[in-house]
Amino acid sequence: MSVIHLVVKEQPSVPLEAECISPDSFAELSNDEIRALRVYHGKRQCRVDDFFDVDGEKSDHIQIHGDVGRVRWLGRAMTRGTLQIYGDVGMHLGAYMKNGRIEVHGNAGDWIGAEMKNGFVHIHGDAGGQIGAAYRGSLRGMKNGTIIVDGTAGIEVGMRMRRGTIVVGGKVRDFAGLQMKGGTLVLLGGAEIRTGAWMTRGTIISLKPIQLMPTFRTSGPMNPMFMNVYARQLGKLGIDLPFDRRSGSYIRHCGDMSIPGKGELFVWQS
Amino acid sequence: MYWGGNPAECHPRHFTKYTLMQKSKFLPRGRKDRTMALVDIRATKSAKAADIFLQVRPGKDFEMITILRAMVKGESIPESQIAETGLSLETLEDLVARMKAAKFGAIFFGMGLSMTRGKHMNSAALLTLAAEMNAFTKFVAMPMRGHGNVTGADVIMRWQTGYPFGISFNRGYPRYNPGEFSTVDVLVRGDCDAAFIIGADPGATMPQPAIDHLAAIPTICLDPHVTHTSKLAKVHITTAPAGIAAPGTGYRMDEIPLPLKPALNSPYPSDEEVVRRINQAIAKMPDWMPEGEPPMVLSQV
Amino acid sequence: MKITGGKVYDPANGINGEVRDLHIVDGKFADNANGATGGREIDATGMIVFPGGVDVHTHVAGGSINFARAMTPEDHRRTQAFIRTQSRRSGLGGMAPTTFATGYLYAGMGFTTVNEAAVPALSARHTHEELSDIPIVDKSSCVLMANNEIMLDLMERGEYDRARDIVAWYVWAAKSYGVKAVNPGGVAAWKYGHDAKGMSTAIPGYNKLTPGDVVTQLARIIDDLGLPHPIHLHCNNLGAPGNVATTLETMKHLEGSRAHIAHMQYHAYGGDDWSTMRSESAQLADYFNAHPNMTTDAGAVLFGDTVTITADGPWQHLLYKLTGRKWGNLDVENETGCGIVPYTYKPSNLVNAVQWAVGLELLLLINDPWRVFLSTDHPNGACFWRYPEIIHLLMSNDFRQACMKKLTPAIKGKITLPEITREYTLYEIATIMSAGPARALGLRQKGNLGVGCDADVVIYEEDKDIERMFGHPRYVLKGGQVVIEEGDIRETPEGREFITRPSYNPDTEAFLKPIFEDCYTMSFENYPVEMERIEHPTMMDCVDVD
Amino acid sequence: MIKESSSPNSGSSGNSGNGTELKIVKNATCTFCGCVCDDIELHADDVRIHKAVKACVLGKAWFLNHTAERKYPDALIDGKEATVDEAIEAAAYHLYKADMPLVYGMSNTTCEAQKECVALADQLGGLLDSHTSL
Repeated sequence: MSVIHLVVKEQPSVPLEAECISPDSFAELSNDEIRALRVYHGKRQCRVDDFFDVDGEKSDHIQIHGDVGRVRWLGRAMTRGTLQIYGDVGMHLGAYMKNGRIEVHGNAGDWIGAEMKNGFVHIHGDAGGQIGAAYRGSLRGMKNGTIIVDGTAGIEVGMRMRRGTIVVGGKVRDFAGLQMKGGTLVLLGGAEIRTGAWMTRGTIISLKPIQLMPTFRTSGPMNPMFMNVYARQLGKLGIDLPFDRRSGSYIRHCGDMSIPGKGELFVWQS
Repeated sequence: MYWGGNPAECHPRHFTKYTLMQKSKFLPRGRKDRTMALVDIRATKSAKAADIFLQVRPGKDFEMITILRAMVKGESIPESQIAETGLSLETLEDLVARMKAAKFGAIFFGMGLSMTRGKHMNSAALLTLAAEMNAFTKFVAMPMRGHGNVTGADVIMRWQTGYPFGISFNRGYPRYNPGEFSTVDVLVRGDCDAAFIIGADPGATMPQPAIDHLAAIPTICLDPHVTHTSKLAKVHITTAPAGIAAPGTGYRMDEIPLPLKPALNSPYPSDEEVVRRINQAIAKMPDWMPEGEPPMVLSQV
Repeated sequence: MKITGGKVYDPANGINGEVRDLHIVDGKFADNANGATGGREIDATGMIVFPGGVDVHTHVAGGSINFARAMTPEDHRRTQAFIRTQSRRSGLGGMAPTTFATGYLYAGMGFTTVNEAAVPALSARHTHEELSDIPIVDKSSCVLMANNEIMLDLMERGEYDRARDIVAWYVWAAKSYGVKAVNPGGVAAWKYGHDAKGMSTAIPGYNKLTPGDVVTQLARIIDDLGLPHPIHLHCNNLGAPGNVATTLETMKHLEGSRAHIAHMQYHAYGGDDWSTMRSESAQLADYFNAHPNMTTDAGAVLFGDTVTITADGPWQHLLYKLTGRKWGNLDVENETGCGIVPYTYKPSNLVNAVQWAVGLELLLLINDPWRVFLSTDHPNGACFWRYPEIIHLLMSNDFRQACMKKLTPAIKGKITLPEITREYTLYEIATIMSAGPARALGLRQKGNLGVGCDADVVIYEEDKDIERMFGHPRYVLKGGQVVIEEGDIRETPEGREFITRPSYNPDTEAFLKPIFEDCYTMSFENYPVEMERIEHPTMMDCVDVD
Repeated sequence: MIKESSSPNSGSSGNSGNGTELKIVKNATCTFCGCVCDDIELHADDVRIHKAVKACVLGKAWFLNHTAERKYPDALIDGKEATVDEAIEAAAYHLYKADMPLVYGMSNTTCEAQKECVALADQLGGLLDSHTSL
């Protein structure tokens, strides 16, 4: 398997928009053509090789080495291949993506996997806000796919998501699962406030106690069957979701009653 | 209803000119025909004007509005949950009853709501509550805009670019993303490499990292005074104060434009003239966009 | 300047596809004999020449469309972006285009004049600011009057002459061209959560004044004042099943007056509820055909996403409840109100399917193309830049039949469209998109290729693909200037604004001032829009109406 | 720039007591807060506004604290006094050179200036934002 390597040679002084750095656009291009692809340094139109050394060609496997924390829209709408980043990465990573895999060995910015349709994103460090969310004004966030963040995440994680799974290892900030319409949000490290606010459907699972919105109804402890299924699925991804009633149980809360919604929020108690 | 605002001290004529005191065709007794509720984290001067004052615990506005949304629809919320907001079930039941009984309800919300934790979602919550109230009676909601002509900026940006604020023209056409293109975020991250500041003094009001970035890049400042921003700026130009010595138009918070009638002649040029001359000077320079190669449109997929 | 060899369609002068040369001097059509020589010559051989399009009813500027822009950032992101050039500002198209883009999009499909149909006087200053930022096209506007409480109070008291003076004063204060009436009485009642549906039931808040009275008197006032454009009427009960009865009753109230019925599609329904809703366009067209005092525009619906905006506040609240989507509401003191709701018309939805058919039926069943005009009530039925699709539907029965196959099966028996075989000719299209609306607006210099008229011309390459042909004219000239050429925007001149000044009793201001100060929140002196705020104002004279 | 209204019920002249003619502007508009009251009566001489009838306490301070005096230098470049022409050239140069310039503020200014600001951001290919986003 051939891999295209991009190594940061020049740090952008203002944000760099590089939606062309994506397996779909690299797949059929020669090394020269990849180097010449257009990126936007603020308002300036530049070439990929103004900022990166490029090694390799014609492949849908890309590795980026170095700090790309100021580089936005990497892997935008990608449908295939892999994008591996060794370093921090900027906003809108994998936004609108349809398939393929993105792996980040570092931290990531806001809007990761925003409005994605399918695919897999794994951030080994911390992430920003609005993961898998809907862009402003849009009614639908991610439609399917999986996003895993090992570290913490920012506000509005999974905002208006329809389907798919988001797992965050560390603590998330306010409004996780805001206006959620479906899918699963797993919070291994708990959350700050307003989790599940205005949700209509979907499932939020928290392994740490969280502060609930006053408009959620508590219906007592239970270990639903589907948790076994989730646990098995997530186990394959290296995530340990408890479901054994000998070690504890989930308290189920429903809401948000202000909508009124039929979302479910499970909080683990060992 | 006023929420998170203190009109008695910040918009002193709001009560007399627009909301409480005016006698009108359908409310001939003026103040007597009206009920005012105030929601805030402390009893400001405005509380004296109110029939009901509801003291919400700081940072609990979003929860309180969401409870109201549920109660308006007949959902019952446990007293213990309501107590978290600093209010009682009885108080909120009374409020909901009064809201439903009103012939025409209006909610004005201030920065105590829109600039505290939750920010735009707090405003969204109140706007949604007002919308949902229309299932029972007529209800509207409006932000209490602060200084001067901030409404005009909002309105003009909307008709010229489609968006109210937080806009990027980096690709030659307007794009919008608050958080990404909004000024505090841009400055704190150090995204921009020059700044043009007009009719504002971020050097006095913004977080320190933002101010530090403004000082580090070429900042241009237009103001009738030499401000904190002017002092850290590369270039300051003194201009005539709008509405006092410069003519033009200003928008009221309800998006009604009004003519500005200056009483003084300023020795300084107007903002309009200076910005136009900067535009003309830039127009003489070679265009930044390479000819024949327009930027790619980054549209929704 | 000269345009030679084109097949000319100029209904105002009875020219139907004859090959003619057009001469242009100083932005107007000239007689060849006047020595119109020099300048550019456009060889239009084999091409089709129309007068520039005129939109009699659209919403492109003002508080409501600007609210709609703020409400739909998701649409701006997916729509056509106009990238800035050294000679042209950037903009965005879509459901609620930005002002600059509005000019580019209208001119891009050959339209050179638009009538902003709904201006609250209180935000007239704002509307004119936006209108002056719409490049290329000429503009006119109609001020909203049918829910102005000062006028309603006068009508209630039977003070007709005073009401007439007040209307005239408002037209001039707003620097408007015509008068729009929206849901007479209903929008005023909406301030208290009510509506006014029956033509002969007193308006809530009034003892005896009915919507019917308002319609009759306002139409008469406008004729008495001699405004070039008659009452521009949005009837009561818009959008509701069974509302054809209200519409017919309204039309009876208009006998003896001139009237333009806006977006008739929304007022032509039978049935008792959403499940039994059906088309009553045939009944309405019959009545309309027999009453030459009226003109109308289709307010046609096309399937897809749009945003609905109308001064009809109560209707918009209902639509919000039906869709469960976003809703914006604006109340304008004691003058009017407005609601904004994004909406998607779907062929699988019975109500939407009926609406789609009714718009086309009216265009096909009203037999005089001089009295029914192309419109989608932009952006309500669809965006204006989709007009070429409607032209295609009108010109091709085969296309209509093919489109009908996509409608919900429940549509059977509820519409007349399947039985209609009429196909529009180019001459008739030129009538409904240009000559007719220009005449209805009283703009004699528009929609007319005759000597002395404004040299607004659109030149198409003949194309079997009707949508492509009308969507991509080869040349568009505005006032003799080539603004569009081969799909490119060449020039973006500023447009003009048409205004009119009806006369009113000189004591009107003295009468109005104390009332005004009682019920408005701004100063009387600051209320009228100054002439200097109008971009290239062009005064149109009032006319004698028999 | 300032015109006395010719309409009979607005605008008249008085005497300030120190010999200069007082100009009276009726129905003036106050832009201190979002209320934008437009019923203020201003009494002014050549230098300052003496009276702002109907204005609230904030509005009065707003009108009375501004003067037509030359209190500040026309312009400053790097903290040193400069002419407006020099400052405009410098401003244009720095904004033009930037890869990602920001245009911000627009609260205390006229709509006419705001339109120029939008045009500036459009022409620069920069960012544009107002107080609202804070």
